[in-house]
Amino acid sequence: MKLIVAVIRPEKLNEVLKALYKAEVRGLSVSRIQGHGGETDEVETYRGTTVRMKLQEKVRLEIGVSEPFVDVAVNAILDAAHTGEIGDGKVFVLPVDHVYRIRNREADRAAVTPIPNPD
Amino acid sequence: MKLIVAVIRPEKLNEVLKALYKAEVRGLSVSRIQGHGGETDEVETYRGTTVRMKLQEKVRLEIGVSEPFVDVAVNAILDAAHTGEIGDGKVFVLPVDHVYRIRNREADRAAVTPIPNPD
Amino acid sequence: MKLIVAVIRPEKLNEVLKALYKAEVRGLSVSRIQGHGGETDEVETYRGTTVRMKLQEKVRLEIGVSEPFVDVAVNAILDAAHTGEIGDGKVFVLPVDHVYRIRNREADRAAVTPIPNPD
Amino acid sequence: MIHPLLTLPTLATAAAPALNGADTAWMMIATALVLVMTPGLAFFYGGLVRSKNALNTKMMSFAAMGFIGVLWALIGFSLAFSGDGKWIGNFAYLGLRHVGLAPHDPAHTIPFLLFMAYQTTFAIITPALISGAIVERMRFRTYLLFIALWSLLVYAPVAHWIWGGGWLSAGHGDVGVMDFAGGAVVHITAGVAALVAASLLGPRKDYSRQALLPHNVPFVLLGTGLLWLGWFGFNAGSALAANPQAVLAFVNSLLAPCAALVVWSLLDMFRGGRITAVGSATAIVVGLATITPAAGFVAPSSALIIGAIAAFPSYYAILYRAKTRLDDSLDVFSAHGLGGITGMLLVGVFCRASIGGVPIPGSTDGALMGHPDQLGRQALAVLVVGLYSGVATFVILKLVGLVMPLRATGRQEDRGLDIGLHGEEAYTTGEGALLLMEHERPVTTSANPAGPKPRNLVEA
Amino acid sequence: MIHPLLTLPTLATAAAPALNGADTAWMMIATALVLVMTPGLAFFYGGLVRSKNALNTKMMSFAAMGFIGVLWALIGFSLAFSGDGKWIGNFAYLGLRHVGLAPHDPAHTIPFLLFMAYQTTFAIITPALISGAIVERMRFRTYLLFIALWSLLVYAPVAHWIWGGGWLSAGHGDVGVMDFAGGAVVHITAGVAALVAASLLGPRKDYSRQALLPHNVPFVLLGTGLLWLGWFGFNAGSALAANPQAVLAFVNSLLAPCAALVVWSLLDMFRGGRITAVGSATAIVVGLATITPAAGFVAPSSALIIGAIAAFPSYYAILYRAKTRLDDSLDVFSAHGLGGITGMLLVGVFCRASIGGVPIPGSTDGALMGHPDQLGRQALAVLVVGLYSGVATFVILKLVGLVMPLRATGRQEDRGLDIGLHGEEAYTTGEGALLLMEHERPVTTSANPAGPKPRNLVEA
Amino acid sequence: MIHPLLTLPTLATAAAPALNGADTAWMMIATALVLVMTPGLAFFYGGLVRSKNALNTKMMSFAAMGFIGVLWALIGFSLAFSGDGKWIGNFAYLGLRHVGLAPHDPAHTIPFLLFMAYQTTFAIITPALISGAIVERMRFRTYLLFIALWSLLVYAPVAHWIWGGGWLSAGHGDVGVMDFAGGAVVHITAGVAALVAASLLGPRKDYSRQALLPHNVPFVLLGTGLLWLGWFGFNAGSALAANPQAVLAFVNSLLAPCAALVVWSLLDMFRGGRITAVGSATAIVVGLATITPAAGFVAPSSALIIGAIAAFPSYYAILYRAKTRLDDSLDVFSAHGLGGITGMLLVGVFCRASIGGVPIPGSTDGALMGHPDQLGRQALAVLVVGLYSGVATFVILKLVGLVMPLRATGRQEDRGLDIGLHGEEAYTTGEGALLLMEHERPVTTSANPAGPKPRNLVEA
Ligand SMILES: Nc1ncnc2c1ncn2[C@@H]1O[C@H](COP(=O)(O)OP(=O)(O)O)[C@@H](O)[C@H]1O
Ligand SMILES: Nc1ncnc2c1ncn2[C@@H]1O[C@H](COP(=O)(O)OP(=O)(O)O)[C@@H](O)[C@H]1O
Ligand SMILES: Nc1ncnc2c1ncn2[C@@H]1O[C@H](COP(=O)(O)OP(=O)(O)O)[C@@H](O)[C@H]1O
Repeated sequence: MKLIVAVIRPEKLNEVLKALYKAEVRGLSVSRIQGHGGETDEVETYRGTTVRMKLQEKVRLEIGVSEPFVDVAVNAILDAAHTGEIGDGKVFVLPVDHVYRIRNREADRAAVTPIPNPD
Repeated sequence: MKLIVAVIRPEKLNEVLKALYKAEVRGLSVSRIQGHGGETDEVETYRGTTVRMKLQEKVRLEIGVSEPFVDVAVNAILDAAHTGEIGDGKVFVLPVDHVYRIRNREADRAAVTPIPNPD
Repeated sequence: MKLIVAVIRPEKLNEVLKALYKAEVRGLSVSRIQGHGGETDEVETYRGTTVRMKLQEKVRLEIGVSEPFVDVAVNAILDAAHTGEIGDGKVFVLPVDHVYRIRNREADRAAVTPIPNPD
Repeated sequence: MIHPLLTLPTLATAAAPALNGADTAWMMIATALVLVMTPGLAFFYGGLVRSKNALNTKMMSFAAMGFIGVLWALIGFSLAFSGDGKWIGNFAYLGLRHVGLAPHDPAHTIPFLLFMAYQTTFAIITPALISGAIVERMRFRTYLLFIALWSLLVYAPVAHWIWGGGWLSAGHGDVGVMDFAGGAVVHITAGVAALVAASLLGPRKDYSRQALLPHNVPFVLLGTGLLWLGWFGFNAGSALAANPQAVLAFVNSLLAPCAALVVWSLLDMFRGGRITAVGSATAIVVGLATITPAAGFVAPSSALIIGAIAAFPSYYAILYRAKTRLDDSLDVFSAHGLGGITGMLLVGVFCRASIGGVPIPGSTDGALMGHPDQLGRQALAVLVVGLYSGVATFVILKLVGLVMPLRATGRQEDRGLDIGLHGEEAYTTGEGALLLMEHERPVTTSANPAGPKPRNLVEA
Repeated sequence: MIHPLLTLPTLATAAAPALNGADTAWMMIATALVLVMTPGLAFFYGGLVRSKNALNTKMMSFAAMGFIGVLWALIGFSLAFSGDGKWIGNFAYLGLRHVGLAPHDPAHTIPFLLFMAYQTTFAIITPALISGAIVERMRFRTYLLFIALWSLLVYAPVAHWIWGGGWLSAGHGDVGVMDFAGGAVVHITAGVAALVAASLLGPRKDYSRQALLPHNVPFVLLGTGLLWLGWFGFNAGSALAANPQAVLAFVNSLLAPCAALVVWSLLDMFRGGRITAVGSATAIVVGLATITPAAGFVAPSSALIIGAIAAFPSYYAILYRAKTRLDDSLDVFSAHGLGGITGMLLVGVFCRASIGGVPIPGSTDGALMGHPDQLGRQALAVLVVGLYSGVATFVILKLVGLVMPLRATGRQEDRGLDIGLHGEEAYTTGEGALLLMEHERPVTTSANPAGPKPRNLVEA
Repeated sequence: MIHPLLTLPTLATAAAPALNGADTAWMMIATALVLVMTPGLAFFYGGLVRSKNALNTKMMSFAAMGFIGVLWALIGFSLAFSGDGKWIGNFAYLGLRHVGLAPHDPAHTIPFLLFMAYQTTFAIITPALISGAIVERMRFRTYLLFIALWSLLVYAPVAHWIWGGGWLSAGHGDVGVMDFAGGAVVHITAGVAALVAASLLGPRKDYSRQALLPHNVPFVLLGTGLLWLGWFGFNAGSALAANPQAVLAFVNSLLAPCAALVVWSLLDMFRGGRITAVGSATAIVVGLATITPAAGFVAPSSALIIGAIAAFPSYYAILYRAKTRLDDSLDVFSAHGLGGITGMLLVGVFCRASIGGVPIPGSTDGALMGHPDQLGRQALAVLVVGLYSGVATFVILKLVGLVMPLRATGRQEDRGLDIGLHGEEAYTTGEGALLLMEHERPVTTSANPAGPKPRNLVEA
């Protein structure tokens, strides 16, 4: 099993969700973060205080998948989140030792080898 | 050392915190996220715009533990966060290479083997 | 490649960002979280309801780096985020299998061995 | 509110009483100010709940503006202010018939329509006050039905008893209760109803197991500011003219909450070492509720004392209530009910037939001036009105409960009533919100689209 | 607003018309209330957009207070309210010349300056209303130029036609349109301009591809509360005195939105099973916009009916509009344009020459009383004003578009206009904000500091 | 505020001056509006700080309503407005003795009590203004003690000098300073005190090392809207009647901020290319503060010019201040102090003995009409009042500092004063909040429960 952590543009979230849905990837978690990368900083002014905003709004996705779905999911994200402009974000694939489903305590080790090709 | 990442229902957070406290697990980090899983979507309407809300409010816990405490902590979460309804969430256990404590720069490699059975 | 996950004090964020910038670490993601550690709890009162706040505001950094930069980055954080008081936070180093850049689909495996010493 | 002549047969208002421009101007603005109390209340209450119920809580106030506003104009006003019945008015003003641009009463100097509009704003906010007791769990439609019935069956009769020439009102020869701007009519009725409603509905699922904290204290303070502003209209407008009594009520409505705020802050400081913002907001409202029945009858120095006294019962009642199983969630009884009771009783203590040589219409000398009899009348009114509101609220809710569920479902309560009952969120980023075409729109919440059940990849 | 005598030569106002204190007090407060509608609108609109555009949206209202306020005092007021031209006023009051502390018109009882100030608040909010149609994409400076021109070329003339003694006004012998507080002058002009502006600018980039949801519904409700409060000044102030007609307008401004709110809630309930907060806020505004032209001319029972009727066209227009490519983002036309049209027409149906024996100045009997002719005049005004505003707005925007871009850049739209056009964020924690020394400050946004391009460590 | 006769022995007010309904109505509403400025200020200031200090900042305004309100009614009012002393009043009105429902002064047409209430609202907001200079670091109880003393030792005497018949007031034969609604009494006293307080307390720990940004700019705009609304009561109410001078002050309070807003926007545009929301809010307040002393004395066209001029000193002072170590955090001096100074001086330039033939009570011709002498008197008042407030504030704070710490602890400052001093958070989800039983409740913050120190599992 792997945990895919993806940082994308907020305006691309819905497209990514749709792409993952098409790829039959269902479970995922989303959070608002701020990122710093190669993008131009914004300058803001509040009365006499002028600041350079080093951080930009991004969305972080966390998706636990079994091995056969890693590439499917990563590719779905890479396609759907892509604009070609600086700031598109990154995808990390992390190893996972164990996964548990809280609802029924399924210890999902055996679960890492589902049927590789979706339905 | 492992990093336990758990996604749970917001209304279960306090119970999980108590359970972890009982299990003598102290350090942890919590964040508000939104998750998509098997739960029924909500439909919302704002004037002429009707939307299906794919994401639900969840809470994400991140807990760094040494090996002997992995199962203790995971079980505490699985018990305390459980309702049996769809949407209870997941627990991931990730491998960790190193842990450092910022306060005193303790490089906590040696720290991964505490007394296994909590007093 | 490694993913550095650091939990620090919010008021130290800007110093950490500067330190990472000096260390030539550019890409990173930041999020607001709440943490529980050794710090004293706050007691709050809302009319008849008195509560003990187990969680404190923290900031979480997520930084994907190639091996030669792991120590540089970790040290930069340990230095800049340090106050010596309880509540300074933790740094975790997690293994990463793959990293992708969404903008140009660079599969950054080959990328994990940049020139080790920063210019 | 003083209408000593309201009990004269209304047909006898022949002598063409004159309109007064200044009084008209004042009463228009007073009416507008009282109306704005309801949005103020929406923010006061709405800030005290959790964000997932912020809209539902606010909507309980806003919907009252619509539903009670219309109902009152059509029926309620007539029930409260027509005829010379002891218990209830008649249908003379049904649908605003005979409610015109001339003063209706020789003692009035403003159009009868303006009097009606002013009363409408009172009729709106009173049931909205109750909502604080049953937030975060009551079904919205049931709430609407409940307040509609309550408005007709509790508010209108009690308003008639005390202000409309009924058996408790001064002119009627029977009792002569003094309630300047609604200590009994508004605050005791609503406060006791809150108590009953909270008991009947039962506590919120998480009550006393989890901390249920205010999601937005600035909104509570904003609501407080709007309430205080509006309360000047509420209390000083109850003189129905821009006259010295209005000024008296006005000044007292400034001073009493100041004093309540100071005492409350000191109590906070002695108890926990810290002055709280939610406490301060509460103190202001308590001070205002308590001075309400007394505003036009007591001297400003008495108003300071009344405000100071007001803090005690409410402060300790709120502390005590939180330890019980009674989930009067936003402490409507402790703030408004007790405020109304304290104020009604203190009227009997501090009221004055004249102040600085200026006679105070509708007032008399109270216990402090050696006339304890008014205190008895006030106590009677407290008892009767409290009892009536309690019993009637109980009956109404029991009846309504036969027709429809009182509470939202457990799932709606968990996810929040905003999504569950209104299909909206107070604060949203729009993330994860997929546009739905019209034909896809379900009447209620919908399940995931059907089709080949996807394998959840992390599972088996 | 009734000024039957405004058309007399102003020099003839010799007979030293008397000031009235009550009217003066009322009109001061009415003016203050109308002014506060603009911040109210800022919150109503500002809550409906996404947080990244919250400030820009609010600034469209706030800036109008400055730029239109000054422009109107210097020029616009003179164009609208001087002279006896059919089409437009003259420059008699340029720079507030001859606008003094005496009443200007024998029919007035308030200082001419106060009349000017009152009109200023109307002139401010009308162009601000339009902004709801072009939020989240219009360039801010272009917007400022646009509303400045629009105020002089659309608002001032139409105000002159109907209120300033022009060809549509009663006294002029030509038409005699009845528009008490601005159904045509304010709501139709702004509503149609909104339609044209939304078409010319085109939809937001994400429109109909993403869900664009209100980021702060409590702010929408707050705005609604402030708008309603201010609208009492808007409608009842249009009597220019604290007289029975003001009271009539006041009461109608209370009842019509109540009725609209009830009907809208029922429509919501029948359609989706749930009463929405955004819908309720919209209903109140629609009820107020619709009663605006009628407020001083119809009986309160008619106001209830007008409010109830008002809900239908707007409700369904909003549903329909959302399915089209027309991104009138906050439905300015459906709420204000249709409200104004419905109200203007219903004036012709429900208006009354007298109510309960009290004659209503400037009014006549309408269709329901057997006189359908006024309805024709009202329909003419709707057509003419709508057409004029539409064409003129089109021309102004086309001309402005030659000089400067109408829309913000795509990147500004993506990141939000707050950062892009104002260099601010509505809500910020200050995290990641590095202080910039004065010498580093660029005039616009700046690139990353130069220097040895850092290797991005995760790359090659 | 004009009370030329206040200096007559108050016992001589025999001729039973008549109450006027219109004036009474107007002054009640004006008083309510001024009161609402304090919540407005709470939001203006509260939006400008970081969220962790949002409540503390707001509480500095709200608490003033309680503590200063009571103190003023009991003592301060008497010190300011009784007797004919040159420097200070006496105790004639202590505890509101002799403050009744009749006018107190033959020139007045409203109850003396209403005058007192109106003055109370001024007394409340003035010390609250200072709080903007010391937000995010001052100990709350120390603040309360400070403003209580300041109110009695600075505000009351200065009010007496200029408005209460003291040595700077017109009737006294000495000086004859013109300060219509508080340019010196309110804005200079508070502005200079802010300067001194900020210096004495020292900057916030993070000041000039981190960016300290406004957490909620919409709240700043909301506060601005409420302040402007209330300021109509503040300025136009200072005529103490609904008369032409009130209208003059009203109209000027509309026009001056409009002009200030336009000029500020242009300055913003020239400097940074972008019009800012925080800047616009500031501009409105600066325009209002500047017109305050002049509102009833200058022509509306002059008000436009004064508003336009007002923008310059404040705009550049704010830019400059931010580069210094002086942490007048919300620029109270630059906005209110400089506004007051500019306005007081410009009174001497633009004031007029009559406008359009209408004589202006309490006014005279200024420098522009060829009489530069008033300018001298105004300059003297600026100097004397500024100096006095500065020195007295210094002494008060030094004394207070002997008794208790001025600043919160460093840890409280880090975690935020809301939690540290009030035990509350402005915005909370309640997550991680464990209910505490009463017996567990500590008086101050508590440590973790004792017991076997848990091994932190990641450690050794
Ligand atoms: N090394 C990294 N570790 C963690 N997050 C990163 C890293 N690099 C980029 N990000 C995230 O991705 C976002 C976009 O990255 P950026 O480098 O600007 O894009 P690009 O890949 O187009 O150069 C950043 O704002 C940040 O949130
Ligand atoms: N594969 C996954 N990766 C990351 N988060 C997940 C995953 N599956 C579920 N989650 C999180 O858990 C929450 C509940 O999951 P869900 O699948 O609905 O519960 P259940 O396990 O009861 O079927 C989701 O809202 C999401 O936040
Ligand atoms: N084991 C852990 N797992 C995850 N986060 C932790 C862990 N321990 C501490 N943290 C985070 O670090 C923060 C500070 O930790 P704490 O233990 O109080 O500091 P210290 O290291 O100074 O003892 C906590 O608030 C929490 O967010």
